[in-house]
Amino acid sequence: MDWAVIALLAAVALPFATAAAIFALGEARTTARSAVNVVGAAGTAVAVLACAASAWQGRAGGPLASAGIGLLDIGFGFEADMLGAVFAVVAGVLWLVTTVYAIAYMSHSPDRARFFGFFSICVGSAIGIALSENLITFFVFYEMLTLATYPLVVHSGTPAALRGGRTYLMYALPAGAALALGVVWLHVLAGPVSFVPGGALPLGLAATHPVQLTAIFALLMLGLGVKAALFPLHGWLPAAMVAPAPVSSLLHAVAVVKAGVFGIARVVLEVYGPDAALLGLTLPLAALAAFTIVFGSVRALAQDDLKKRLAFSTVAQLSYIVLGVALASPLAIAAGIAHLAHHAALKITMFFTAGVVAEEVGAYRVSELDGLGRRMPVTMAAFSVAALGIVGIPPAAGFASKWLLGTGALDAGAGWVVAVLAASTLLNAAYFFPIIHRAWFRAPRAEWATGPDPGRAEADLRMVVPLVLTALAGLAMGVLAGAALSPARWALFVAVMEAM
Amino acid sequence: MAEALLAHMPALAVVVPLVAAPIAFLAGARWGRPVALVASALSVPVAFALAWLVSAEGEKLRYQIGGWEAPLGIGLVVDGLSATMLLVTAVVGFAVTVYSLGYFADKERYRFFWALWLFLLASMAALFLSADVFNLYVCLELVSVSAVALVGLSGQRDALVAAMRYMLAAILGSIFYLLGVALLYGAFGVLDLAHLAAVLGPDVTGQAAFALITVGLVLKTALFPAHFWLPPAHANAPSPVSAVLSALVVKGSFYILLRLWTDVGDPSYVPGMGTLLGVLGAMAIVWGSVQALLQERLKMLVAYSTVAQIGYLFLLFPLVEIAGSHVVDAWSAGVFHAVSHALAKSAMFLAAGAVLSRFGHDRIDGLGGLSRRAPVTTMAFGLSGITMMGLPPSGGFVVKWLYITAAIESGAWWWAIVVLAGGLLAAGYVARVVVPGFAKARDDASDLDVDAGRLPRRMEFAALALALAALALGVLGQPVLDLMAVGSPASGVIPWTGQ
Amino acid sequence: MASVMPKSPRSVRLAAAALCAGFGALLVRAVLAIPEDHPGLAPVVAERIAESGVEHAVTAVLLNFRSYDTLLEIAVLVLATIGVLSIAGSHSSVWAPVAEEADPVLSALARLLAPFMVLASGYLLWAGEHAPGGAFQAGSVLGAAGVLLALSGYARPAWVSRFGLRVVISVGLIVFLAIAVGVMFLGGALLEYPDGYAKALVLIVETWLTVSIGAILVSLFIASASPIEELRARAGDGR
Amino acid sequence: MTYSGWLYDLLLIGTLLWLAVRILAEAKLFKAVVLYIAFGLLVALAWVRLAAPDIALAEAAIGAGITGALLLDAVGHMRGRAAPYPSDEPVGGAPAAPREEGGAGG
Amino acid sequence: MSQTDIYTLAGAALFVIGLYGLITRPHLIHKILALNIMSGGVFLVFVGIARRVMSPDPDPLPHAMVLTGIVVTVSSTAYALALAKRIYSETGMAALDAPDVIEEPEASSG
Repeated sequence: MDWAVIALLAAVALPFATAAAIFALGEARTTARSAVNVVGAAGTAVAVLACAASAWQGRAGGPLASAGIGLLDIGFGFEADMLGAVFAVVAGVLWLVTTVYAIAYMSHSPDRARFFGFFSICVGSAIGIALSENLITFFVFYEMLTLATYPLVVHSGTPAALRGGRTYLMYALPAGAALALGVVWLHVLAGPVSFVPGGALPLGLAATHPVQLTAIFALLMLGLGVKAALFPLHGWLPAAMVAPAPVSSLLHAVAVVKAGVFGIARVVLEVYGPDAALLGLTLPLAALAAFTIVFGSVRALAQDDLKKRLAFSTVAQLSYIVLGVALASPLAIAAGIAHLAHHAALKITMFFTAGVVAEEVGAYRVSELDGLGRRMPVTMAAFSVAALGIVGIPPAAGFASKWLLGTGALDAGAGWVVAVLAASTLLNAAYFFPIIHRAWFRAPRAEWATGPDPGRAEADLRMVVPLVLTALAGLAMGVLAGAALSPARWALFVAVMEAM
Repeated sequence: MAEALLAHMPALAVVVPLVAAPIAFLAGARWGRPVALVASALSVPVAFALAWLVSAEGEKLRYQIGGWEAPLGIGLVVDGLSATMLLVTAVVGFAVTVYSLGYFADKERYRFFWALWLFLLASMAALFLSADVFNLYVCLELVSVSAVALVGLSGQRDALVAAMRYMLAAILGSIFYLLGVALLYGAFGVLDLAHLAAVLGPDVTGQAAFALITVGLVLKTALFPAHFWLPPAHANAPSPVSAVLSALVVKGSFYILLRLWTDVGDPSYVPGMGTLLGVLGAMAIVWGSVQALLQERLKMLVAYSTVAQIGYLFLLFPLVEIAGSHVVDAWSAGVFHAVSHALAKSAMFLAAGAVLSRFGHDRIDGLGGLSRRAPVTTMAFGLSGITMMGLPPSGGFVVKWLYITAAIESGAWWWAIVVLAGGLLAAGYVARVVVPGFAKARDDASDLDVDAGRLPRRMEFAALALALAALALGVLGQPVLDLMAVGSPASGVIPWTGQ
Repeated sequence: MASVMPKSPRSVRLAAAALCAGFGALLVRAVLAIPEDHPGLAPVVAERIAESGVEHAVTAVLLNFRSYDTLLEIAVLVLATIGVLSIAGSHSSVWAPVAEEADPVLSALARLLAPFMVLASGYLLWAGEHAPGGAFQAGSVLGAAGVLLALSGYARPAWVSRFGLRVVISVGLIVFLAIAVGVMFLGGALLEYPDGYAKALVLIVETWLTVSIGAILVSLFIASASPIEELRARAGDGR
Repeated sequence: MTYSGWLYDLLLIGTLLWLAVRILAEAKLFKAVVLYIAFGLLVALAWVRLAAPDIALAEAAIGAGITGALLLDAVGHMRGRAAPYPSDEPVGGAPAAPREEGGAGG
Repeated sequence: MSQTDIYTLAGAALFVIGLYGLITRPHLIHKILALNIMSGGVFLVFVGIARRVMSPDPDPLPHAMVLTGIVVTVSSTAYALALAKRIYSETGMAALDAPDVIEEPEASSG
């Protein structure tokens, strides 16, 4: 086996091995467990980066690395391709950062073995989703992710957590059933479906079976739309904010929700390809995404709970990616793929911050953040950078996404998207600026000045360093958007292949 | 020598536990335990050897007892189907034996367990190998009497009444079956399955015989609406027994149905029968799941889950009838379900039994915080729940996949809806158990005794091992699919029509 | 004693009647359609009976051609006996001599009849080789003799311990199994009697089966009989 | 088949069916069991008619004999009451149980 | 109508009578009796079929099967009776279902 295959298998297997080790070590052996966790996450990060390297090497002639197990006539297959590498790197690298954060964040919480074990399974599932070679493998990991997330949502065991978990399952399980039906139906109709840039449907199928293909598409979108939080399937995401901060950060801003949008990208670009537009499926999807953008932003405005505001912001931002994919012009696709990485770095920073704030000063609401910038300036600076990035203020990464999306939309002849972008940007600003304003320009809450620990006090370094790093990453992705191997350039490369 | 041993493997599969049973009876309360452990451990390599033989041969093997050729003598037949079922019996049997060594700590009270248990294992092996319709009747009686005796073993009131109900249903089923055998012999003059397949024709007596046999076996398999005896029997039996009843015993009578309707005849032999069985299966899925959602006791919930999961087995018949080129998928789905459900359901019952014997009760609303108190057991239950729901990666998912494929391919998409709806309902009843397990332990929400001692590890890990095996089937299931396809009707030829 | 006949609800009775009518109609059709001229397997049996070691066809089928059925049937018997023991609990009269307050007339009659029944059993066993009879009939008669003795209060000999009782119950099955497996070492299949030995082996199996079926049937009866305290209580009722 | 053979068969079968109905309609269990033993002996006669003396012997010994003895013992144990519930008639000595105990599940 | 027909029909009738009794009679002893009557019916069908061969010795196979069946039936009957007795000892009842399933008891001539 050459290095590329080893890296591919390691990327998928290491998180699961880490999970097994964590479960085996049990609750009591904290140090050993943390060590295993960090080592596993670091190894995974290296492996996904190696996967990306192999994908880049094979960018012209197809992926270098593939592997699989036969089952029935489909089998489980993996490969490190250009599109998958984006999501794999995002999930794998951010896992390492999140692990460090979470070890500190959860240090006083009970049931940590269970927490970190399932967390690892979630990351492994996300990486599996990223590196799946075919729709079946994708589906297998997608459902694993569904289940493995549940114990994390209900982790605290409070009635609110259990309610959030129930809501989550009420959405996710029927969605899984719809997805299963769609996947099997497509398999019956089109045979084994591998992901191929430019579409994988047999020639002429769209002409002979348009109704069935449309129905399958609808089922697939129903199944994927829940995790992608497309309106009206988004309701679980704000409810799931009862989960601990590391879960909200990595899973509900990155791994889980982006598994949904990534799946939509796979299906639209690498299964249906041009047939999606031929069958008239992309315009409704784009319209739905556009509506979700506006809808999510408006709902975010009304939230006082900080995590809920962030959650609705995520609902809106995810649809940028869907919109880009659905518009299907090279630049728009590039915008979507790039935003997958951009939004990940920016939003995880904000959730990290929300966790720190809740943990350190007990503030859960936007209205409780007055003057926080003076108490924890580093943390709030990172938050502000990320917020400005998402609003789309240059040079942070969000601007690059929006720019690409706008031009891509114009290429695709969808000028109305520009209006959506403008409205969204205004709304983004409207729900983030007040937070920034309160943090920096309002007087601090009185008890912070008089309490036992007055004045400036950052949180544990193991929490602050990760959020600073992710904020810097978000900044760098924007500043260096034109550099080789930046997410934006990478995305452009993928987009050109997809649109061929 | 090794060659001779291999040639006798089919007989050994029956003889090993059958010889051990009276020995365990003679050996008494104390020494019956090692006898059972050795015999059930030996059955595992024997089953693997048979599976290997069949795979290597690529076709059915026959073993003629007494050296008398069929139709005069009785044959044992080993094809992919019987080898698969034997393998599951051996693996589940061994795991349950290990579990039982911990469970029946009160040696004197359960001194007859080991002999009855070995008789059950022997009779299951005999049933899965028999190639003779009358011999199958004797096997069925062996299975029923040993299973009922195991249900009633505890001597508690509910168990005794459940055993009686089970006994009456089982004897009634046997009588129906035997009447069918009489008519088959009357119509065709042979008892051997292969000879029967060769001479089976559209004959009123033959059709009536098939119908009667089906009624009898449906009763024994507890297909809705003949499931009335199952939940009390499976819920009130000692937990290792519950595990084997749900995992293997109901599959025994289903296996004979499968042989008759897909190997000897095909579902169109009696018009409408395939659809009828499928519809009853669908009703079983819905009814069993809804009842499981309403139960107050964990073991009752698991037992009703069995009622529901039995329904999936019977979806095979209409789909085999109509699935055309995808008949392989439909047939494999049913058999694979028998396998994966056997592993997962035995894991569930063993987990439930671990809860019951550790905390002294199995009321569902008193299981708050279970995942903290008994993490391995909760994990075993949750993982086997994944197979019940048919979610990947699990054997249940492969079943779902194959059924939906067959349903869509044959244009009978409503069966796909049934399969998917059943999965969601299963998620509902599994969640009823697993979800409170995550609840914060509050004194008023949990009846779990904090001071309850630890269980023997082998009990918890026997359950976990079976649950993991069910899960592994979803990824590494191809060898099992290959094995069960050897010499199966799924290879495309329906014998009696010669198509 | 008031004689009250409880009945199921009318709806149940109607449903049962409908069900039975349906099965009845099916059965009448099926039974009348049985071909009248089908020889079944009788010709095959007739053709091979010379190899079986016995002259009587039914015995040949039971103890050679389909001896596997018989083996499993003995297993059912032993199994049911164990089941009865497990239900009866440790207070069953199987562990102690049955009621001593038996009817003296019955007792005398039993003692008179028993030797003849044993003799009849022996005859049936011997006859089974060429005429109606055989291990089952012989064993049944032997068992009936034992039950009669038990009913008449003839106590189980003291030397039959708990272990001894277990041996009596399972010995028939064990011997049968030993022969079934033993012939495999001579190169045959399970239960395949080597050429020329069929007659002798069938006779050995039959003899043991006669003894064991008799013993099992008696054990089944005694084991299932009511606990001794209850017999006493019943006697005390003045019944 | 001869005319008398016919008549004999029909008479035998008629009696068998009548006995079967009587057994199941009989309120007194003791009487039902005695009728069942008679039924078994008549079935043995049927076996003789059908040229199955082996079965006739076994039926007489096992079907009527052993089964009959077991049934009589069981009926004695239950005091021959056809009414299956303790409420119908107080029974001295037999432990009366709460009603709900008997109806487990179903 | 041949002897085979007469006896197989009689067997069918016993089967149906037993089935009706099994369903409608609540007492366990009655149920066990009903099952035995059903078995007797099945055996009649077997032996009636064996009688098709009108030589002095009928088809021996059904005879052998019935002999096996008789032994199996007495085994399960013995176990069922032991179970019934134990249930009666434990619960004072000789039926499966609670009395409320049953209609008003009617007096009968027996």
